[in-house]
Amino acid sequence: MPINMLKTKFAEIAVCVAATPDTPSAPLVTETAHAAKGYDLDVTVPADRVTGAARIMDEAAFMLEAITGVDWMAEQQFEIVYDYTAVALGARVVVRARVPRATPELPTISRIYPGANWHEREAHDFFGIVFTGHPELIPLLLPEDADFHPLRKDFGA
Amino acid sequence: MSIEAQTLHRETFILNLGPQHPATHGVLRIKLTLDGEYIEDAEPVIGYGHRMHEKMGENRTYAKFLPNTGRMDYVAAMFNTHGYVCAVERLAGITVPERAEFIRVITAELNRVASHLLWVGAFLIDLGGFTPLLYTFDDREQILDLLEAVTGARLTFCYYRFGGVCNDIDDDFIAGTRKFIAHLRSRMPMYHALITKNIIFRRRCEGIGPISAENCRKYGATGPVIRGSGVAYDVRKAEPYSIYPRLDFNVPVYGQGDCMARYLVRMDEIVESLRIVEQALDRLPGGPVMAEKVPRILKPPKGDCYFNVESARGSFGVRVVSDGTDKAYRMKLRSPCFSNLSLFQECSRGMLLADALALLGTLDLVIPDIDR
Amino acid sequence: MEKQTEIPRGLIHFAMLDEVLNLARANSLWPMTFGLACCAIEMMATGASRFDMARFGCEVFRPSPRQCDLMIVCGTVNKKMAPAVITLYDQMPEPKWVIALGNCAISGGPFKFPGQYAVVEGVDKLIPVDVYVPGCPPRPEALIEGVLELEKKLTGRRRWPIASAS
Amino acid sequence: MSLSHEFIMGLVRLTLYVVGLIAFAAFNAAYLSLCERKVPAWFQLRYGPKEVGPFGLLQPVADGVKLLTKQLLVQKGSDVLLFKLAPVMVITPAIMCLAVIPFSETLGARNINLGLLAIFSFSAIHVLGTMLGGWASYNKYASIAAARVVAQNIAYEIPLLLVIVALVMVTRTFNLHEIVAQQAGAFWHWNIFRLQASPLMPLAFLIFFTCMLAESNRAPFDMIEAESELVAGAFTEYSGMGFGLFFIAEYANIVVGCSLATVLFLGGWHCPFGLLPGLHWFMIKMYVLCFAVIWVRWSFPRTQFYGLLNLSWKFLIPLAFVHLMLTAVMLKLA
Repeated sequence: MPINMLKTKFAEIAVCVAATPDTPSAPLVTETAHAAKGYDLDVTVPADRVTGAARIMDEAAFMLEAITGVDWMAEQQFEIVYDYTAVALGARVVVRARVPRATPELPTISRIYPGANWHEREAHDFFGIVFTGHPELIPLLLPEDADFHPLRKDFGA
Repeated sequence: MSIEAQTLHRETFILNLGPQHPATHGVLRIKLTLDGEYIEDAEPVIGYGHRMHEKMGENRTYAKFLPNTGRMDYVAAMFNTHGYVCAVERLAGITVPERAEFIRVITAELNRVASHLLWVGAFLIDLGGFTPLLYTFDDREQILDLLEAVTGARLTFCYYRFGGVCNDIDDDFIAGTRKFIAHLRSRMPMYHALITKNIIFRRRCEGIGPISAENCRKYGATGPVIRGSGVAYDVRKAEPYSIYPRLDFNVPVYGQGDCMARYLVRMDEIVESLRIVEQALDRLPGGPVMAEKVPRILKPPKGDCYFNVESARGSFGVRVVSDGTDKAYRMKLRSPCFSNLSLFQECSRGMLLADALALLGTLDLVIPDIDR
Repeated sequence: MEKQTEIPRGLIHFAMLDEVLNLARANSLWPMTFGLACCAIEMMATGASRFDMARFGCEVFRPSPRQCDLMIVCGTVNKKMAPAVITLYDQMPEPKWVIALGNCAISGGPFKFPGQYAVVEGVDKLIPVDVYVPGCPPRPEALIEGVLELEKKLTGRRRWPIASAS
Repeated sequence: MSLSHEFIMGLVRLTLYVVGLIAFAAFNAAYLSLCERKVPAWFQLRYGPKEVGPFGLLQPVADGVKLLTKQLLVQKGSDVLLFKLAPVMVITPAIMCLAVIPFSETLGARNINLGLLAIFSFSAIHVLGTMLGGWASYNKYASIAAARVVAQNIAYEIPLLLVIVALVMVTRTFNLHEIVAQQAGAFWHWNIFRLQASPLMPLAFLIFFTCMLAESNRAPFDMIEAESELVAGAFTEYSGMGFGLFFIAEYANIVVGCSLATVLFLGGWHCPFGLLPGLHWFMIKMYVLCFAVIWVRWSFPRTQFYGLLNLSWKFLIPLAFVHLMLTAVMLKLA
């Protein structure tokens, strides 16, 4: 695996994300050991920057593997995790964003990655996260009339 | 386009394919908008097999979740267990004895062969040929016999444990596996004569349902689908795990991106898997099959990790988020079929119904794996 | 207390005909091509060469519910699927039978836990079930046994005596 | 007195023939369907039905009785009259075709001069029946199948008739008895080997056989019942004996097709070696062809619909035309 090439790519991504204007907080970019974590780069971006991050990943020819949510009850936040993998490099990047639990909204990346459509619908099913601009945010796995979000930690409580 | 053609009234109708339909291999439903027999839009509707695996991952201990993993992609259950076990081991920092790694690879690759054999038969049923299914099932039963002897299950294996495997393999298994490898190798020319060289089969597969490499990337399609589109992406090579880096095997790639390419990828993978099993058997070391000092109730440290394996259908990933307790805080299961199916809507546009169903067949879907 | 009246004996007896009909029906159970989850693979295996369900004349898997006699509910029925299962059952012409194959179809199986939101806990909550075949998934032999049990239910006698343990 | 006697005898004869033909068709349907399950079972390394009666011989009886006593469902919204009429329209012509087929020199319901023509006029009706059945079902799968059956049968009727026209030019008769009589003697007298009339005769037989498969909607041309695409195609909504009649008609059509192939190309009741002509030779030839039909079904995947039409319009029809022209030229030269 061409490690150097990887690193420069990661640096580029980090620079690009960091360089986006009017960012309230600079993105957190940490390099992680693949053997310990299963991914090479851990990027945290503000919620409204996920599309920018997705665009960078798209330009670097990464593939979108999954989008998932994590309900951090204690912090009253949802974490949205985007898993990217590079087909050619065998490298894996995690992009995270956090939204408040009360107003879980962030932009969709389904225009950049059409495959994100279903993943976002699934995250909406499970957590009730609203992806603004999503073409059809209707239940995917749950029944059409489902109004519950089972993977929220307070579900059923 | 001439004016008449433009003003011609085009009538489309909606056909609801499924949830019970012979071609969808389970409870997939496809909302088809058809113009005659041409597909204008095919929207898969999933969730008819949703079984809350991710929820269950959160409300039971790590060990109690093990049987669930075998019930997602039940045709290739070993891989799901493998991915899950490895993810937890990575998080908890457990090292697996070498012999156990070898046994894992042997059983997983045998399961891949079984899964592909089942797929070949099921795909031929989609095309209207019934007999190959019974031949492939006959060979598949022999694998199941072998695996049943060591795992105790025919289908939903729950064989791997954190830190190893639950049973050691014996000489009978090794001898039986070697015999089976020789047997299946001798059967492959028969399969090619019966299926690959069949003129109707070729006509129905060559050039049908092309999927571009770009589409695979955009939709996250992996496994034989992306390898049939000319991209040599295989988790076993890209992010080597277990003992795969020490084994010599090829990743079959076909560039056409059509149904035939995906079929040939799977047929070649059967042969490659047999090679892997043979090598692993040759080099099988002695020693224990379980790591010592694996706590009964596992409490991995806080943090998250990701592990993905090359399942029979593509990249199967597990993201475990631990909060330091004996239950996972979040268990994300990334199923390959989910992403593979999501490109169906785009790729089937403008195809004939029967061709689209052939394309659907080559995606090799296991519906409860999609719905989880 | 009502006066006990003797039930009048019918002029025409259909007992013999009934017996013939039941025998015919028991020997020609056409199942529906209907797979829900894991157990469906074992159902396919039952139809395949080694177990060969065809021996009892019940291998004619019909894709259309209109031509089926037997619905093998093989796998988890979830709440989204439940209306479809009921529809399929209603679409089958009488007389019809149901085999619940596997723990999920019997009771929800491993997916039954307090607070679960997706699974119907047993298909008998939706449609009447004739034979339950436990297992997760049941082996093909178990499904064949289930079919034989259903035949016994129809004809009143077993095809073969149960082999003794010795 | 003599007239009425003759009339009664005619009536008895007629009744016997009608009963006999229906019984023949039903018996064939029953046991060909058993063969359809036993024969592939042998290909597929299994037994097939074997527990119901000795060797599974009572299996068709069980199936038949069961189908007869199944509930008949008519879907709301379907055209009830046509829906119920369609199976009858499919089965009647199939049985009527049998009336003109000479099974042996003496055995045959009717020996009419235009026997060949009668068969083709009858068999055209069954297309209409299937189409109406599919259309009346008020089911989208069935409607698609109904559209398919028309396109398919028109496409295959043409090469079939072209081959027959060429054959009739050679034999100079529509009478099936005479056609068989012309082929008396050993197998090189059969029409399939009548190379002096047209060297393409064996090919013509293959065209005929292919078209016969397509006309009787058998795999690999079973587009109207394409399980993996259209559930059960035109028969999706038919339950019980409604479906059973389609089932019987399918096998009756196979019997008619194979009988016709035997009569037209394989020398009917004549022995391949010129010995002991008779019914048994006819039956042997016919059932060998039936076996081939089953064999093909279980060996090949289904064709794609445009592949099916392409095969007919781009290959079989031109070929049949060439055969027709060649036959005409050869006849003129002879």
